[in-house]
Amino acid sequence: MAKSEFWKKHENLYFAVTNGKVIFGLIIFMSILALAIFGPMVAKYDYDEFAGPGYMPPSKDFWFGTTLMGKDVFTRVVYGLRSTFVVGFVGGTIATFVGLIIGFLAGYYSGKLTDEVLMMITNIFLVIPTLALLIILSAYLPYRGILSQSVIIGLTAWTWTARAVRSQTMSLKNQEFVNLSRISAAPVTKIIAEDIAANMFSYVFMVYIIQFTGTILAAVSLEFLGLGPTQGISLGLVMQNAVNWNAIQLGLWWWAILPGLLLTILIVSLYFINTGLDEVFNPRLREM
Amino acid sequence: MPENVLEIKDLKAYYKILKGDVKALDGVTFNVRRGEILGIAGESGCGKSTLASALILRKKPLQYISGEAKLLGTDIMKLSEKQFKKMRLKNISIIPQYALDAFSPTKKIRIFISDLVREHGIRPNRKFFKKVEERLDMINLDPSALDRYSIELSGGMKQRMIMIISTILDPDFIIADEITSALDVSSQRFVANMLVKLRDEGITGSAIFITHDLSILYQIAERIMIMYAGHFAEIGPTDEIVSNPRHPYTKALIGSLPQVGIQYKENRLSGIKGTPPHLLNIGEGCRFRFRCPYKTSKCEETPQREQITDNHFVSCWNWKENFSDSRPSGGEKDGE
Amino acid sequence: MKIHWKVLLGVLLVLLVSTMAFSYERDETLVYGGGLWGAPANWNPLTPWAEVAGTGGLVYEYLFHYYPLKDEYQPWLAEKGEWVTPKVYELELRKGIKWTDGKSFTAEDVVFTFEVARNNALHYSNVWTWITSVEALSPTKVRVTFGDSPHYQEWKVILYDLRILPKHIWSEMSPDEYLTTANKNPVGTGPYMSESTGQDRMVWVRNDDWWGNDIFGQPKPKYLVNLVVNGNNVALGMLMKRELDLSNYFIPGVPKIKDAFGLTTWFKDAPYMLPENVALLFLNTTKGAMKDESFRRALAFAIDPDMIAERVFENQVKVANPAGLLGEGWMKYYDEEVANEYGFSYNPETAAKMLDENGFVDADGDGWRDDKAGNAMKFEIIVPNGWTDWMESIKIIANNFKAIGINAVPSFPDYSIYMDKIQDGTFDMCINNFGSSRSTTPFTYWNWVANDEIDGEIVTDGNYSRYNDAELFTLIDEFNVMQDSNNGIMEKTSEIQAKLLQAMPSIPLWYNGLWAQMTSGVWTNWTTENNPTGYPCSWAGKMQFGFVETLIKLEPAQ
Amino acid sequence: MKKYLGKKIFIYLITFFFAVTIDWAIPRFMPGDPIQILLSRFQGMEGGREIIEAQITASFGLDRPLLEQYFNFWGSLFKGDLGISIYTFPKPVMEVINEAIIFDILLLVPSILLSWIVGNKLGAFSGVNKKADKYTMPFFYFLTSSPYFWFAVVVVFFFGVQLPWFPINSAYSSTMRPGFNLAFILDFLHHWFLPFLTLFLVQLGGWAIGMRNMIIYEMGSNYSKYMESLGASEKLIRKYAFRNGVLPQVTGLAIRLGNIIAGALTTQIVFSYPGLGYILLKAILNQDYFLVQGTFLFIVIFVLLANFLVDIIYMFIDPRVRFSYSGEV
Repeated sequence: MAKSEFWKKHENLYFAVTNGKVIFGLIIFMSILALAIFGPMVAKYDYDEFAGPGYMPPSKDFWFGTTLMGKDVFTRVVYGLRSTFVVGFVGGTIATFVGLIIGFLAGYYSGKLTDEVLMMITNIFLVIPTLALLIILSAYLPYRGILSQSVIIGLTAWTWTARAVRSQTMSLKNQEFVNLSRISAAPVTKIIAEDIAANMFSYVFMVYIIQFTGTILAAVSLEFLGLGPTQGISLGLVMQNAVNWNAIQLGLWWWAILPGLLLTILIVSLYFINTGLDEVFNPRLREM
Repeated sequence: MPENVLEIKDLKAYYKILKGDVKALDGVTFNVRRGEILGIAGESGCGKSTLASALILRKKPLQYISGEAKLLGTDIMKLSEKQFKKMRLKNISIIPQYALDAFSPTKKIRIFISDLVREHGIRPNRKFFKKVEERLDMINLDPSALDRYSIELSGGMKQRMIMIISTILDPDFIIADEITSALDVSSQRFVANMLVKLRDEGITGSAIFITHDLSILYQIAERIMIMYAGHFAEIGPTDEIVSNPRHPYTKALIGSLPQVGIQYKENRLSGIKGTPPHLLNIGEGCRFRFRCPYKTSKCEETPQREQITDNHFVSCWNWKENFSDSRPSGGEKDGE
Repeated sequence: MKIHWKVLLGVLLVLLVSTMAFSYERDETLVYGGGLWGAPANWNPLTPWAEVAGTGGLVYEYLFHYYPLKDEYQPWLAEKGEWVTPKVYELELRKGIKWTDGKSFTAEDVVFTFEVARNNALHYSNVWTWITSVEALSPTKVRVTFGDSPHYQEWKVILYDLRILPKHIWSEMSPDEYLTTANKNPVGTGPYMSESTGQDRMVWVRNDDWWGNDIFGQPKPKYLVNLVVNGNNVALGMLMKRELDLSNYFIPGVPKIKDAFGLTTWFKDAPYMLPENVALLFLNTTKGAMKDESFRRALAFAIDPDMIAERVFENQVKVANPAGLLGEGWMKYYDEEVANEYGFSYNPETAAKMLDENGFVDADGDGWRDDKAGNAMKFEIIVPNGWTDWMESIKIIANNFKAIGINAVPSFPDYSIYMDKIQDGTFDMCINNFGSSRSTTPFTYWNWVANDEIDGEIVTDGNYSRYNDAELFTLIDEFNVMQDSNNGIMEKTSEIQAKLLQAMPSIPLWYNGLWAQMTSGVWTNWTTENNPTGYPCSWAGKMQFGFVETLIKLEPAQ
Repeated sequence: MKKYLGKKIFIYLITFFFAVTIDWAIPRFMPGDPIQILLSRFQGMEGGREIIEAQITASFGLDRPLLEQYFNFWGSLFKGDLGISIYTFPKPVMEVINEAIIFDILLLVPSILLSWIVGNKLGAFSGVNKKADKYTMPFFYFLTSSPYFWFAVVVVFFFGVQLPWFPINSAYSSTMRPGFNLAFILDFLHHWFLPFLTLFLVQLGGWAIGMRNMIIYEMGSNYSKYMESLGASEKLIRKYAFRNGVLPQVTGLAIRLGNIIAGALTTQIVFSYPGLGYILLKAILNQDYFLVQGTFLFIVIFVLLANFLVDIIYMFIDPRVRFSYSGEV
């Protein structure tokens, strides 16, 4: 690995956009995002309206088929995707933010009391089984909206980020750049600055992606348990309905399986972006 | 003239990255004689560590381009990894600069050594470890260190342990790559002398001692080779290089040494302004010309390797004009 | 590490074999579900709301069984019972009945069962407000003496709903245990005994020297396995594989696949199921426009129950009649004229008209009707979260209301919160059916939808509408103290129906079915419309309607 | 080393205290009245109800002052008395949980261990084998991305309904008597397999990916370079890399335990498999204070113990912890 420009941000971006995994992931992610944004516009029906006869397999009128009662699965899914994205963004942001603050502080004051206390808190939250906690919290909330859901999840999901960011912050002090500088012959200070900046930025970005997926997964689980938003529609709810209304036994695979498949693909795409970026920001993986 | 253990001819190895070639080792020629310690010096990025990697372990993106490197007569650049593996540790070995994390943290040293030599078909029995312990004793490390994890050893202990392990099979040729840079002055001295001792005991054959710190080389190297920005600059007997350098860069290096044995911060060269050029896709011409006070138009061409005495070579167009007659070292100390 | 691979392989191997593992005794076991909602834990006949289904009926028996389809009483522990005078009811008990611990069953047990409620607060303690004494005239004769106004209607219920206790056991207990004991090994007179329990099942074993064997015949299944089936989807899966002989769950899709998988239902075609109770939309008459009779009636016209029956229930339910009455026991009092005069049917135009006439118009032009004073109206219809069929139903209802400009939103709080809201009266509208189960007398229904226990902080005994009409309450009480022979009774019941329809505190929507799907893999000769051998209902407290009879008539499949 | 353990234990104790307090507080400061729920199931005769309420309330101690309730809670906690379940009245919570927990353990422990072992193996393999990696990685990502319950649905759909090979509900056949006879054990395994498979596969993906990255990282580390320079075979280097790559995976085990349990919960629901998960949900929907608290507490304790176990194991496999104490390794 080579010379000083290498570490400049535009260089990383250059690698990012040339990285197959990132491209692949982005394309899928974008198209699903588009589905969430424009889907409801193109959907012919309302998500709760009886669009047609029940038990209809996918067709040109009902792209994802219809439910047992004749609701349009496609419409339900795209509306559900919307709330999924909202939860992901809001919850993910909160979790990342909290995690960063605590992580940075702890890392910066590593070894000092602040660090000890913060890590103590973090570790406590780390071992408490989050979803069990979430279930209890949600279960006792009389009315749950998408936002309250996102917030609760966000506020319980930050722990590992805090830990990771902390150790990252500490390790960045003695980074590889020392050896690199040997052959790249650029002022070390400059390298440090760019190196750490670039690294931290990329790191935060990747953390965000993971938090995003984590939040989504937690949310659908809650929704599937019937502890999701009490109003509106969500992917987890669509799947819960499918299970409750015997979609599996009645062979309505388009209702039981498609929504989850879409969700899974969404998350896979995010993972791809993440690994791609990891390779970009972490040369060791790239050369592999 | 004594036979050579290693003969390098016009060796080129580049880092191939997306944007092109980083010509970190660009046509270097020299020999290492049996039993000698050859010091290789230069600033960071001069290609000396690249030389080490090129000889022992070429990992992507570092790639062999051309030239030859005959170790005991066989050109190791042409060998397959499989064939070369046989020579490792027996014929060629390395004491790496990253001694501090050269050990797997989860294996006891003894296990590590056993696994290693077993790979070379040697049974790590009591007899074998007796030998190991003798050598540890020689560098006054307590044999109990064998039954420890690396994290239980201090930096200096690790460094010494590495030296023993790397030379455990009495290699004919060993590369000591910046082995002192991580240490404090006293242990630097010790480690350096260790290397000599190993040689004198006949445990190792010849060695190249790579460092950015000339002062060490005074004491242990028979000959010194200076490199600059991937190019060969000058090679010759230690005293000649010190007392009568022919290459302006060598001159600067020597000149920047107020006193023998003072530890040097890397990358500081009080002698001359500026930093070495970036090696990415660098073109023809003497690479020192950008900083060279004696630069002439001729320097736009890459200088040839010229013989001064039968074992003193330099590659500079103007060496005759500049320093034909020897001067006391440190002459232009304040050439700032 | 290799060892782990071995383990994995081992497991897989065993599993392959295990796919051939067979279930023993299947052919003499009846597997059913629908009446058990959690790990079986309580066999206490004094806490019928918490008892494991079968505690009453299989273990503890009743004086009579009641056959809702014929509206007949079947003498059970009692051989006969009759009013000797309008104030005295005499029970002749069967001879030779033994408790499963060998002691014989006598009049003393019956007397004790009543007496225990006299000195302790039990759910039927209030009988003592209108009974004066219960005495044993002989080991097989019990006389019940009533006060001035016997609650004849309620008494009819007690006859088939009171679980008779063994005196020799319960009299030993300390009274504070009556409500808290789990009564782990219940001793009754019934055809089955507790055999074993699991997280998700209750297993009953046949009591082979049951007194009824010679009178009614012996129940065929040696074992009854009552499963906690977690959700109708599981039930359906099990039915498809014939792992379940009888399912008492509401199962979407049954009409679609019943023939393909050979499922038996009471009726071969729609509505497939017998009506069991009526689902009503309760309107909180203490709130805003819903105080207004005409408004409530208008809503009744706005709802399209056929849509619900068809879409949500795939016609597994029938739309209710305006009076909400069902079953022979009630229908004999159903007054056609009253229904025609004050009844209602889906008709948005009428509904809109009624609203216009009564001044519920869109005053501010926001597209929603406002109340008479011109204030905006917004209602919330609630059902428990997860009760999917009801959730869908109120979505439809909300749309129906929307169609006539009434702003109502469906909402699905968790069960507990739903209960809180309907009990403390903070709800607007809700669907409920907890007290509308078919019985021998419409009194139970009317006394549930309209009773005077609405002054307390919370309302728990029905009348969630908090509809306050002393006149109506009196009528119902008067009906309670009438004998069926009383010739004024028709008049009385018609009045009650008329009042309810005019006031419309709650709107009868559809008859929730007695969900029952049966498979013939192991047992045949199920009770159905054409072969009414019993009543296919395993729900708690309803087995005296003919569940045991059903078991007796079962035939092992060949 | 002592310090390491000491600190851990301290944290766990605090966590426990913390959890117990939350556990006690949440249900009490949220809406809902269990007595009403309990009674609402009861469609009995006219009147009589109020008296019963009073009695039950008294016997449950909900009418006492909060603080007293809190201390009673701790007190009875150490007596192992978690109160009476309302939802399965009048069964003691302890009993309900004891009956359920075995199913969780039989499902969780094997799936966690096996997926961890197999996952690491596979991950290490695709970490060093670039060709295989191209195909295996997306697969691993797919596994780890799928929500447990969705994966369960898929499994049920294909292996329970389309190909009715496996039962899709409960832990053993309705006609089986629990007992140590082959028939029962086989029947149990038959029911156990699909839920196990679901948990196993979904977890597998995560472990595999983790190990893949670790291996790549370790293979690039200096000690690998050094060994290679001295002529160690790739095999040996891999062995060393794996040994070191496993360490973070072990800590990962502790960290992800909570999620795995949650996954097991939803999976149990799809398969309507008995266990804590299912109880917790039912208890919550029925606002069964004591059962909710008990279950949550058990999950926490389970996680804490597991974490502690992992810490101890870790201490033995990572000398760095033993000789130089450092918080995050």
